[in-house]
Amino acid sequence: MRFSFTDEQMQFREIVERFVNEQSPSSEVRRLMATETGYDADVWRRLCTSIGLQAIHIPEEFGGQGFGAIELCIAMEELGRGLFCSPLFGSSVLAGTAILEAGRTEDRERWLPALSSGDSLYALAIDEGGGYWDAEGVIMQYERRDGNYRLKGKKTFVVDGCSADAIVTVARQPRSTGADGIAFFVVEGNAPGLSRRLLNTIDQTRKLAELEFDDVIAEPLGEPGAGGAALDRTIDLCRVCLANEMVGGAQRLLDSAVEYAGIRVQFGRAIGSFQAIKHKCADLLLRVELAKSAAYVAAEAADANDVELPALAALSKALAAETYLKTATQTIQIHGGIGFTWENDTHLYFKRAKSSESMFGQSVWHRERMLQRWQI
Amino acid sequence: MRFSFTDEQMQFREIVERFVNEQSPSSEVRRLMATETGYDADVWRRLCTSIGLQAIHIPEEFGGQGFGAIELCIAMEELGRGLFCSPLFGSSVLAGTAILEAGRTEDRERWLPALSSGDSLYALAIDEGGGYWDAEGVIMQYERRDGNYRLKGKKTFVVDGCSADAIVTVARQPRSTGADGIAFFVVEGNAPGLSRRLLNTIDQTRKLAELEFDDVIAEPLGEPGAGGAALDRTIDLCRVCLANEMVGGAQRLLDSAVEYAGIRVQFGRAIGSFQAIKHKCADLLLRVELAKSAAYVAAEAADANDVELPALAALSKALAAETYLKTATQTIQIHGGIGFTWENDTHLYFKRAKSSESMFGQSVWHRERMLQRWQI
Amino acid sequence: MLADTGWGCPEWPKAWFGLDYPSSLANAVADEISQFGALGVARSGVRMLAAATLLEHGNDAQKTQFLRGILTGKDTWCQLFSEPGSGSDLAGLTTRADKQADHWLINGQKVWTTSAHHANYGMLLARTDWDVPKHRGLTYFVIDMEQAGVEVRPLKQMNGYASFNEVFFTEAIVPAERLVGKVDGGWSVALTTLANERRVADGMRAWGSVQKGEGAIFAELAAEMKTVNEPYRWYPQRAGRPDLVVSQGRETGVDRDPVIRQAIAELLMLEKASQWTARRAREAHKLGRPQGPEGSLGKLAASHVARAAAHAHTMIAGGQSLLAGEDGPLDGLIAEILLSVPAISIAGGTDEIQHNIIAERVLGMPKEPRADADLPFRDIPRN
Amino acid sequence: MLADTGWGCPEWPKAWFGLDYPSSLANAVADEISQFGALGVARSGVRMLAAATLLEHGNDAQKTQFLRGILTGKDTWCQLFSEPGSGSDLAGLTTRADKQADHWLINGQKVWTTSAHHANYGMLLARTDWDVPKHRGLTYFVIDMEQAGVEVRPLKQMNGYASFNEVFFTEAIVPAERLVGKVDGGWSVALTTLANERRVADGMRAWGSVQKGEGAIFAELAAEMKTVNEPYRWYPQRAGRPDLVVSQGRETGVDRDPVIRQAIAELLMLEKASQWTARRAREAHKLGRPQGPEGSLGKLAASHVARAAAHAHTMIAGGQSLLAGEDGPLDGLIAEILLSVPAISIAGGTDEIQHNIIAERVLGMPKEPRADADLPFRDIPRN
Repeated sequence: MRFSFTDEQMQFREIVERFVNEQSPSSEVRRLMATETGYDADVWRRLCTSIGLQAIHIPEEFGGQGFGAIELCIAMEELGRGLFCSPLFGSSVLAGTAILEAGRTEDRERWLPALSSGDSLYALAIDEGGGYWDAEGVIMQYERRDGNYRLKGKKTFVVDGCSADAIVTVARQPRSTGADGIAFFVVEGNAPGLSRRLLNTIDQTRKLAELEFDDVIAEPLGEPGAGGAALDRTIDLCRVCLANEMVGGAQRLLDSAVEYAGIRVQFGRAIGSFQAIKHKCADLLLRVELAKSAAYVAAEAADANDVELPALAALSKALAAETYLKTATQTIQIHGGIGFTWENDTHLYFKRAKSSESMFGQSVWHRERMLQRWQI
Repeated sequence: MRFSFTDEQMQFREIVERFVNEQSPSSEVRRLMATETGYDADVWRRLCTSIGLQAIHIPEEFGGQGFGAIELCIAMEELGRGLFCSPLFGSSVLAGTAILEAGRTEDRERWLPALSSGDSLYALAIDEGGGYWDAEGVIMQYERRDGNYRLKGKKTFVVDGCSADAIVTVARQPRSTGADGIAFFVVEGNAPGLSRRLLNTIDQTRKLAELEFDDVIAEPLGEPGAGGAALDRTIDLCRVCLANEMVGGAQRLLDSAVEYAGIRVQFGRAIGSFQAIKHKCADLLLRVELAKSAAYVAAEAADANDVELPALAALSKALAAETYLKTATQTIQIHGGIGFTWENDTHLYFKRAKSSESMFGQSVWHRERMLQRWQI
Repeated sequence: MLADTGWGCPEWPKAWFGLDYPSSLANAVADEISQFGALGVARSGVRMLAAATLLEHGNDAQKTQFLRGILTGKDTWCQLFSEPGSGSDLAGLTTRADKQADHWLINGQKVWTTSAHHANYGMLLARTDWDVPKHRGLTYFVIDMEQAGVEVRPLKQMNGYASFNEVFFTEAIVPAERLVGKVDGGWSVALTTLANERRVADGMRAWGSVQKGEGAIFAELAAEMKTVNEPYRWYPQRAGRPDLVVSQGRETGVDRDPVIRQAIAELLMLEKASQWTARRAREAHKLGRPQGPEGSLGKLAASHVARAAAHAHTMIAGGQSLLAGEDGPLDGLIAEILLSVPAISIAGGTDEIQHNIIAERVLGMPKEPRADADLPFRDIPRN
Repeated sequence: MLADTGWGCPEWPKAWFGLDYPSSLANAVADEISQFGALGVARSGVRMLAAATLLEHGNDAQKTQFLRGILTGKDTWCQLFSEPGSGSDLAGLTTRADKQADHWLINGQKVWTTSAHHANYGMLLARTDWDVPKHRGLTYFVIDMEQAGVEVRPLKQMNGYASFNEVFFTEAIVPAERLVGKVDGGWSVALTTLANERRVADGMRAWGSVQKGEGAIFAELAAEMKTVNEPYRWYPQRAGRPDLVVSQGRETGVDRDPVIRQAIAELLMLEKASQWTARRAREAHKLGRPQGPEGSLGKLAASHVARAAAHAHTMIAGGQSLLAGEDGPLDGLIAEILLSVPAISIAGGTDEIQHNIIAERVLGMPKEPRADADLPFRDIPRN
């Protein structure tokens, strides 16, 4: 582990940060969260052409930039900081990683270039309501009939599932259990028998969908039945990305709390001069820095293909989730009444924190997973 | 439930409080905690003759005062407040309650008058190391041989076990399990085969002993084998008494923290004027009052023989334990360096809080017990 | 009708639609009002605060004019104290009242005003002297809300409801005879309103979540209020709805999970202990005993309970906890709880202010050196 | 011998037993010292603080006289800053130094002094001017501990150890040439000592609990120090000994309990994240990057870790957690942990002070209005 970013990585961060600041003021976030797709196609296009974020982690042979998990996580942190509304998480991180992890070379050649060019957006449909995104939660079975793989079942919590051009999904061999018999598939968004519904969630800035597969013909991604390990690793990588996104949001909240406490005057003093507020902020800084350290270390582990990845992914996700929610709650408190209003931006982050808290499983589950990975 | 004390009860509290204040300054506590027995025989004698605390809850027909659990808990709270070193908890509360709950009339007539007169001190030996004081934890078996009941085994955490004149203990019928086959016995302190050893504990103000029964002849207390319910009820009553003792100690700690914060000057101000200290104290007050409410309600339930007693005993014990420890920790913190010194009295309460935290089982165990009693 | 029998508010003076009941019955109002649970305080509550304030500080003309309208429910009132620039620091308000020949001119802005959109009268606290310390330059008025100079705008919260209003005064007019108490003596009058507000709130908390009203008058009123109070339907959710935790745990089956069970247990312990503490306070009050600390802790305890409840609800709902509306558990009620609980530690005085009050007034701890206590208001730094 | 080779402390100036190594190696001292873990700071640590201070503020005569004795370990030093009346508020100290013809007369009391009982020299901060603001009337001296006017009394802690001393000065004498820096300029000199103290402490925390030393010099010193440092044997326990939690859980078998597992996991997460945060700070320092916030959080993080560890140890030990000495788990080590952890959030600056420092210096939040900043010291209220 390096425990530090390279100069290039720090410059990359600045570039992304600048783009987010320029393109995603809260007015934009508010406009987009009210739309169906939840992002601005033009801005996304600009982001693809200018920085190529959509394929930052895709190997060059598939048209990507060939960077690693660290750069991807840097991007996630900055997007999270600005609550940037984009398909990056749903399409590039979730679906893109799944294709990289589960696909054979021909599958990658088949699907990744369009993702890299920014021409196509994908979504990843794994969970069926349990919320853990693990193999145990995959109940949908695939069936092989007259040369086709067919899917019948329901998937939920699908990020950007309604707006994606194609869906990467997971089903299991009939009569298989656990990690055995797991198979990845790709389904075109307009495939007959696929119905998609936007879910009503507490976080309008991240669109989730419920998909119904009614005997839908699907193309296999990787060797059907052998996808268990890929599923595990895919979600671990996504946990790390989410953890980094969360610490970005938490940092922004803390900044806003400190700033407001510095200008808000009560009893003839800036409220930031009262220990009740001041010590809260110091405590939040500690929590945010601890969560950052975990998120960064997990990103390094992901980048280095470290055997510790599963444990560190769980640790960083759990710590980031607690920290983000705590910071959001306290930032509302520090703002007082105004922090509970719709005009104030704090609630946008609070809701992102709250929805991220449960994504891929809650903290209790992740702590347990961490211990098991450490043979404790 | 009345949710208030009667005028008589409040007067009784004042009497006990005054006695404790006069007889148990911290210099006395420190002197006594260094002794073997851990209490002052003369002071105890005075307490017996003047207030009759040793038999407050013993029915008049057995020489007691015939008051109920509420009065006993009031006494416990005041003794806890002053960290009064006395045999009340070990002898009157633990052993006395056991005799009342487990004994037949003849057993009570046999043992209680000497307790009521203050001539004898008893101890209760139940736990064998598990720390839960429940029937499952009773492994020692009794054996009936040539007309005598004989005990072979080990008991620990016996309050005042070394100084007691007689030991009330619990064993089980060979091959019985759980609440079945539980039997109470009384063993004279000088019985052949009984060896007693003072335990080294973190709380010098409460003497605990380990007892070894090597084929000791014991007198049955109640119907041998039918003691399961009595055991359960005995410990529930003792939990309530301990909870009340703990809130007394917590209140005293809070008082001392508030007082010190009012006189200790740093940066030209009393530290109590800093929100960091002030808000801590307000938070502690809330916790202490909540714990008191629970302890008082549990005392009422004990007094009224309410079916809710087991759940309320568990609730009050757990809440008092968390509150006492939290208050002790914060009181040390508010005192700063001096609060960590031996001269300062805070650590005496911290240690009592720490030892009480684990007595009869820790909070996690009590929370679970509460839920089960509520069919949750 | 009922109002005239005196049974509407038995503890009021005989002269004013009351029966001179002993003050030990004062809680009656609170309890009765609390029967509407969260609904009550929103409307009928505020009205009762006006009544309590006028009974103590109003002159006979004002009592004659307003009390009956309050009791019969003819008039709706709102409280115009808080301002964007003065939340915790209420006495730092800057809405001005300038004396004219026979009336006062009001200019400024208020916020967090419940019911302003359908109130006919407002209890207004405004600054009349800027050259004295802040508490000493305030005056209390009854303002007619239905006039050109008063504009009411709804204020939307993060949970989607709009329960409060911003109220803007531009050359609004208050006739001289609508001044309550003395000029520059408004702070003590406001304290009466606030004291009653606390009592109502405590009463409600003591009752826990929404309860059924009893008696004709409450039935009518409750029905009528159902529509009026739509904006306040989330108030019970703000308190975390601990009452739903066990059933939800059973519903989802996770109440067998040992870790979640601990969270449920911690919540129940906190909730019970809070209720018992409130009961202790009420019993002491009934017995005419001096109020102990337990009487001042209700609001702070409510914050703890609400947070513990939100935590338990989140664990119990698991992945579903991010779903809202008809997609979410209990048709979105859980989501509404999670998005409403943050308000409990702010509304009606933040937890920080509560800590100050408890430490200084109950524990008698030293006050902070005040930057603003004795300065003329115009010299105090402000937003 | 080693001292003269310059390898004892390579970052010192060549002129003074050093090699002029770049300051980026400054951490070396801290790291090396930290190799003794808790032992180091108690004795050799304090000595190194004296060296660092003299190197920066001492005159050549003082360097000549003291540095070699420090490096060779001949002399033992103690730090005489804190007083009963001034703990968090160090600059509020009241030990007085009064100028005589050719020496200073010292009167007053110090406390929390480690090693005072076997130190030959003390770094003394005393008040020389009472008519200026508190920071501006302090002077820094090197005092000879072996004299009639100095009385050292051990101070016993709640965990039974006596690691600190009270030091009483009655007409104690400091020759004029033992003044370090300028008269009334002692505060800035003391800041150097404190800065190095923080660095040593951070270094130790970064290393976690006790570690083996390497190299001859450390081997010798460690052996020699073993006895001397008996009073400080509990320092690692103060940090909660998270390193023992997993093994104890396995030992007792309760590491299968889902609720206890959560407590263990929470501790491990906190511990790892704290270590990683310290590593981030050190790497940034090595790369010569400006220190980020992560560098200021070590002490506060240590408190959180210690509390979480004590909590986990208590749950794991269960009923046994109240047993001490040979009756207790790990021959009383668990009990020692539980009775030592309260010190972690006090010693070397309370958590409250840490919060202030972090909020004001790192987050740049506004300071509190100071009652004592600019007043002459004698007019400031004090204990």
